[in-house]
Amino acid sequence: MITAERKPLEELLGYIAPYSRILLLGCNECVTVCAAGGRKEVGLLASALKMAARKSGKELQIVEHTLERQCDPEYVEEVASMVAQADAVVSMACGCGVQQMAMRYAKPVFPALNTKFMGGSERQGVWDERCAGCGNCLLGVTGGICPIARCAKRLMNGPCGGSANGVCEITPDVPCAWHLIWERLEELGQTEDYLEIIPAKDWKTAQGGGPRKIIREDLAE
Amino acid sequence: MQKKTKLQSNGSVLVVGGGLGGIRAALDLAEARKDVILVDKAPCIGGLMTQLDRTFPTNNCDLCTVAPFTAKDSRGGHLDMRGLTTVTAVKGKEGNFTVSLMTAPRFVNVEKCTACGECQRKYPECVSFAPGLDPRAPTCMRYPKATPYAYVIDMAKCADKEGLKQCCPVGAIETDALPKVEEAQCGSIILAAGAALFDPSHLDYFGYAAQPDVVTSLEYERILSASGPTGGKLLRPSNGQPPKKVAWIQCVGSRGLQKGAGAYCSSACCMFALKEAMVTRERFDSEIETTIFYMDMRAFGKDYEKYLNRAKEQYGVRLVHSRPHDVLRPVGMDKLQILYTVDEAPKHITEEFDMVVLSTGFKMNEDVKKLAEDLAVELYADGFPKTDCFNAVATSVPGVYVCGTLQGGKDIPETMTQASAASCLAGAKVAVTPRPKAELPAVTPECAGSPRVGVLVTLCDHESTALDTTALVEYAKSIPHVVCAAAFEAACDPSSFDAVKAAILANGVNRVVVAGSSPRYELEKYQAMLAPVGINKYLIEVANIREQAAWVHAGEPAAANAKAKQLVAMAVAGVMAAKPLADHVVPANKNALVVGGGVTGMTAALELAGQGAKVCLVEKTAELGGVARNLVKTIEGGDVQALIADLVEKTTSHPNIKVFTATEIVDHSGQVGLFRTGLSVNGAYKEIEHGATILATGATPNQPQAFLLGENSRVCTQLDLQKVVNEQPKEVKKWKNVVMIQCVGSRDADNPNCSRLCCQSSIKNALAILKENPNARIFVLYRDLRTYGRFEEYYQKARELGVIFVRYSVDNPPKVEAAGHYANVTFTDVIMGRQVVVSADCVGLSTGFVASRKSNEALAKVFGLPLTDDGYFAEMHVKLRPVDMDKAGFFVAGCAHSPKVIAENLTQARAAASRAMTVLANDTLVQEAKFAHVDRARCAACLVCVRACPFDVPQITVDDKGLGRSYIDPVKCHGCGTCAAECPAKAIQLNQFEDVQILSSLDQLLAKVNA
Amino acid sequence: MKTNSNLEKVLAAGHLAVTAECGPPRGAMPDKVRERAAFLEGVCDAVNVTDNQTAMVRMSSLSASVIIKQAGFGLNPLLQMVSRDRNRLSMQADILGAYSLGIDTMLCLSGDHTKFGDHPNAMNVHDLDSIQMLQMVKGMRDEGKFQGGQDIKGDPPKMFIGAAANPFAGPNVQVRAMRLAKKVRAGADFIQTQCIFNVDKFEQWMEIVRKMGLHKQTAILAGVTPIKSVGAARYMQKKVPGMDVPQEIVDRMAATPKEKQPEEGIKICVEMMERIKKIEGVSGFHIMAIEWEEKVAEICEKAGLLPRPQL
Amino acid sequence: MEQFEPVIVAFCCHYCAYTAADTAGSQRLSYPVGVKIVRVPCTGKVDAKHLLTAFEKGADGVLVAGCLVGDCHFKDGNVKAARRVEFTKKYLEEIGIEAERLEMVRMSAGMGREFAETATAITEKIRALGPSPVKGKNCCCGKAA
Repeated sequence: MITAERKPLEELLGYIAPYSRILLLGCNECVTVCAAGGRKEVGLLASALKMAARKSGKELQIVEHTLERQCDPEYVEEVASMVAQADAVVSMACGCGVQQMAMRYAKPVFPALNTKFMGGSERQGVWDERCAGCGNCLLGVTGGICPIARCAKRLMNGPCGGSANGVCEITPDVPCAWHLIWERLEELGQTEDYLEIIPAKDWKTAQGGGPRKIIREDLAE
Repeated sequence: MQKKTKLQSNGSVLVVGGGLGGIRAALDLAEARKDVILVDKAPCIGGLMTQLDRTFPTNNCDLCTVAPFTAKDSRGGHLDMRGLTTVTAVKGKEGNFTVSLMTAPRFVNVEKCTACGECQRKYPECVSFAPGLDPRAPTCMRYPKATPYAYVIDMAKCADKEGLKQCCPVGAIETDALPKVEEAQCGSIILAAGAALFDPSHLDYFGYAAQPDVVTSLEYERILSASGPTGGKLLRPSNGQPPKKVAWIQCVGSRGLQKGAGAYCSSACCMFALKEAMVTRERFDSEIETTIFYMDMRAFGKDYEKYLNRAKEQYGVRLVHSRPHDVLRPVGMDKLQILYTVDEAPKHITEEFDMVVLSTGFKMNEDVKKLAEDLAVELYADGFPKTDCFNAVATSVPGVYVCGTLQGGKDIPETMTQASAASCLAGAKVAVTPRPKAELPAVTPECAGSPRVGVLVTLCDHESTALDTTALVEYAKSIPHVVCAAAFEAACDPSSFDAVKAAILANGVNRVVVAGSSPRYELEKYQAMLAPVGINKYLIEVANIREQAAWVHAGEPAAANAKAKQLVAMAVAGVMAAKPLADHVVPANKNALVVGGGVTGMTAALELAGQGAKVCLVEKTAELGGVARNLVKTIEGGDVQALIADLVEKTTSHPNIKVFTATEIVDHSGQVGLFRTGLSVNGAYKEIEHGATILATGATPNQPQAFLLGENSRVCTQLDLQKVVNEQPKEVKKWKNVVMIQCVGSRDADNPNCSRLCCQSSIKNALAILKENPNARIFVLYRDLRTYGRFEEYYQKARELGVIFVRYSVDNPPKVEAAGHYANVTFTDVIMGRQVVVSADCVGLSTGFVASRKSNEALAKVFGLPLTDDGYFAEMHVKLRPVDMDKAGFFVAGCAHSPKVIAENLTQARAAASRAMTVLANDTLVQEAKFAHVDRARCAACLVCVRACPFDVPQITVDDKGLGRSYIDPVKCHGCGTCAAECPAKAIQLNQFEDVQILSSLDQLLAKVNA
Repeated sequence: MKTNSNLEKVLAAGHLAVTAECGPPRGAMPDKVRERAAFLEGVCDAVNVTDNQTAMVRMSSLSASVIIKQAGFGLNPLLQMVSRDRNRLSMQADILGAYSLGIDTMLCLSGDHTKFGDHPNAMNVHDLDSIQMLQMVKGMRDEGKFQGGQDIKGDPPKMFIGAAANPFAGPNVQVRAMRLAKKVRAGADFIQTQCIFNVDKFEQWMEIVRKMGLHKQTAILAGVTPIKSVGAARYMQKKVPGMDVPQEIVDRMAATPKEKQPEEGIKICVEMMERIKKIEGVSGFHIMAIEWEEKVAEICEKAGLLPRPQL
Repeated sequence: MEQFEPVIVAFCCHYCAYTAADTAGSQRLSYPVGVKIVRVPCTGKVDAKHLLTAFEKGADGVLVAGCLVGDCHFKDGNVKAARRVEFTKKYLEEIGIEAERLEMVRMSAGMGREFAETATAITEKIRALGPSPVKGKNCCCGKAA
């Protein structure tokens, strides 16, 4: 899932300073799951923005709405009338949703979230990065743990000298990806795999190759 | 099947007396699906309590919490209630009594009478007279709204039968009615007809007969009462002026003090006087001086000591330890004089008062005495029935039980406990009768129609002196969508609900706001009450204007009124946003869990098992018997060890009882009728299912660090002392001086309550010592000697035998010092005015009991039950529900509730069993719509609810479209709402507490109310 | 001989090789480079010139190497290169340049994370990791091809290629040895290890290394560091990830009066070198006297490593 | 000028704090009239949104009153509530509302006196802070009724 975190209120207030009728638009997909931009967070942010604006003598009119998915044009189309009645849109979707809105509507669209990473949930309320979207998945040879997303140096051939006690030298909160990979390989009896040198990565499948696109010819019209 | 079946008849239980005790007994039986006939010679039920203004220790009336359930359409038709009815003859024996009942004519057709009052206005002399002050009450009914709600004609006084008949607009008056005589088959009989009150007319020195301003405590209560002769104004009967100084004189008609008085203590009068004094200052005028002349302030009940402290400290009630000898009104004076002496000074004191209240005790009711004699029940000389020393509700005649003040003077909680205990024993003698299958009201579309709100203000005037209920009703009418609003000062009366129901139907009301006391009391009651008129139980909201406005802001009427309005507005907003919901029915588990294998637990288990319930009895230690194993005899001479042996034998051999010793409670889940509890049996985990739970975990003998206890071999507790007397009589024979010190480790800062049983235990031990060694000098150093009830007689006996009782004050406690072979006890004799030193062979400390706090806390945590401040289990309602707990299906008995003597523990055990049977009698269980539900269209299947739920209820399930969404099983959901609060998609709502309900309440709450 | 590297020659001749470290200054100060390097004259076979060491910006390793080369002390710079700061194009360009300027020995590293340095906001490039970098440099030398596959024009850059190894880091000594194997296979001609304080543990690692035959395929230079003070000992023990300083060393330093501590540190270092010398498969020493280059000569002297062979 | 009477919304759990408030009532222990109780089955039901909305609608202070730690009838609803209160406090600070206007307290059913004392103490604290900074002249409260 795509994870995100709310931007500081001050930044948002700066964006919407010139406007008074706001459409605050949540997304019921990833950002709901990571507690950043679902209906609940939309409600909280609406209250917070209204109160903060009121403090400076301004009454904001905020329409709260949450789309099933903000990164699809059909869903985004649903809010046409709401957008028409708003001066600006504050989107609580990830960057994809914000852009979908911005591409569709000729109104200012501001992101309420900082889109963080593709991750999974470690436990309730904790998400960590799992995938860098490199476009050429290595997990088959790294015991199912990605060194590109989860090693601070993106090392593809083993732990650096800073790996100690299972954690990364960057911060003790982060496990050493290669430590995890090694444990997995041991568990799977595949430690020999480790001796294979993973050659230099082809970054053009990653963002290094510019904006990427997937076209399924059978589906695409 | 049980052997007991043989004993069971197809008959009913006859309950004689429709006071609180009789009602409770009858309701317990009816709820346990036994047929009951409840008779009262009065035209309506309610008994003595209905004449009280307020009752201790809550200082409210609370009748409304029981009376509505006596309504004829409730309790599945098991309850046959008959007013104006007496028992004329009884034949047969246990299991098969034939009773003759005579019902006097009422001359009013109850079905037709609307209580319009026309007959009373035109023929005031014909309306039956109720006891009390004269001229009295605005209506002649005994309490504001009686059950049945109709007048009674006294035909003997009627000169114009035809005119009377004609005056009734609905033709309800039947001048030719005749008495009705019927016979009924009964398996057992409960006598609950109450007691009479002592009449002090013959005591010239108290001036009761001559002085209008000398009244009995019940009369004073009537004066305070809103339904009383002064309409709830406190006025002197002599001149109609408000009094400035009121005195109470205790022990009138009790403790053998006056001519005709019983030798017993009436047990309730001290608390009664404290309550009247507090209410006087609280409700009428805090400037009124209130003085209580007492001998021993007997606040021995649960938390009563705190009540006494509140009276002294918070309300400034003055307590004078003295027995006044005269109440006079010198000629030409309009004030009364009380003549008395105090301990500290021999000279007479004369003090003036405006009113004097005589705290009159109980005495046997002559009618009841006659019935008891007809039944051949053995009686004491004073007419009260003799009961077994281990079974306070069993008379000498099998199948005949007693409860309440008929058994001896007592307060309401004890009456309620005995009533349930009596119903337990009486109910065991009759069979369960099938109950018609309960139909749950369907959620009809009308429920959800456009909101038409009805507001019922149900707070009694006397509970709400700070509130203007009329203005509140007017305000309620002004709230949008409120189609009708009315005050019903009759929450205690089921028939007044007919008017409510009519108003609801007439106005097409589909949502109701009840403005009254806490929803903890009101909600369930009104849900049941309004279901028949189609009000969905979830479309009822309670505005707690009693606890949250009338009471808490009693001193600021303007604020209280404004807040009450706001609370009503909030409730209207809440109910408008509410949704109609349907309950579910599921099969109920009919087994019981009893926690605690002492005498209380075993008794409860045996009573339940005897009525066919399968019982798990769990004991923490390796042995049954509990603290009672340390006891030898009761004060009456009952052999405690024999009792334990008998209970252990019966318990362990009963086919319906499974005993688990060395067992702890590990975890618990579920709800009434469907509990699941995990046990650690000798370390192995075992799970049991049960429908009800009784806690009988006892208490811990206190071992305070005081008076060299544990340091000096001469100093011991009363428990130890008893053992020494029993086991080493030779030692006892050598003793010259014995000193007993009362209230050690009780009634102090660490343990503010009274341990209740220590006074009688020191007297028991004193008598036992004197039996071995009549020459021993025994001193009992006490603060208040609390030998309530018949214990008083043992106290008198001890005095007669030369036991020296010396009062000490808490500021000047005795001292105990080691002095060679002896322990020297130094104390001040107030009457002699000097210090005394006694070289004691033995110092017996009355150390009482403390709650087993640690284990109680652990159990409370597992079961989710509340404890009192001092660590005992808290009952649901200190007065009316003394063995029920806040969590449905949980009951408490014995010392786990508060310290008490064995007989009282066993009574409570039986009461708890009776209450538990009301649960276990149900084959099915209504599951409230108190669960969270998921809007699957909104659900993002994020798992937040799955992870947040403390009970692991939500699951992601795949629907027929293949969509994985959260599903919350309504049967398993506990209704806490955590998932709803955490759901990031706002897809979960908790029934009854939906966001829209909370937010609209908030809207109202934060909107300004136009006062 | 694969290259013209002096280090390779020393090793090939069977001598215990000595390398030492020289950190470029944080300013455009060529004199400073020469000043530091002067201390190492005649005491080592190659001078490691660090590349933005500890992620702090310094004069580039290449420039400093050239300055040292041209300073006339006869020193052989060993160009350190981290994958953190450059992508593969930039690295190859620098290798071509370095070789053109007479630099024939280099060390391929991933480099410390920027978080520890003075530009914590900088991007960590890591287009290649250190092992891929070794492959790349080896490919350039042995096949004359760029990493992208095209031919290098003219003479390929003949670098004597080194890599780092940390026997003490996680997950365990076995993995550390396996990682060494990967580096060797990727093209590491010599290895410089992390500072060794725990000789026992180093021996364990060496045992595995020997079992794998790696000591015969690459030259292992044991990293040593003289400790200046008890504070430095404690810092390395607690704060530097992947460093293993046994408590006895800290205690020994702590038991020494403050003014004698530097001397004691050097003593400890030399004692360890004596022990390490006896371990089969060790081909030399890499002396990291951080900001203490003046002591390298003394250490080498005491360890009996002087004079250096002139080949 | 009249003394500022803060309006405080107290979200009280049914089992403990609400009962404690009832106990305060039955013992006639007065507490400020501005303290208004909203009954919830468990403080675990109290949503950050309810807390923010209370301020938005004009509350000067908000109290979340649950059971004592370990006494929650639903295991740990009170602990979760405390976390949410902390989260909401951070939000309040961003908005520019003093975080101390929001407080989590815990008490048992019998603690009527504590309820009254807590209600009084928080009222005094809020009184000292003055009216809520977001309760503007043109705020929605006062418009209704």
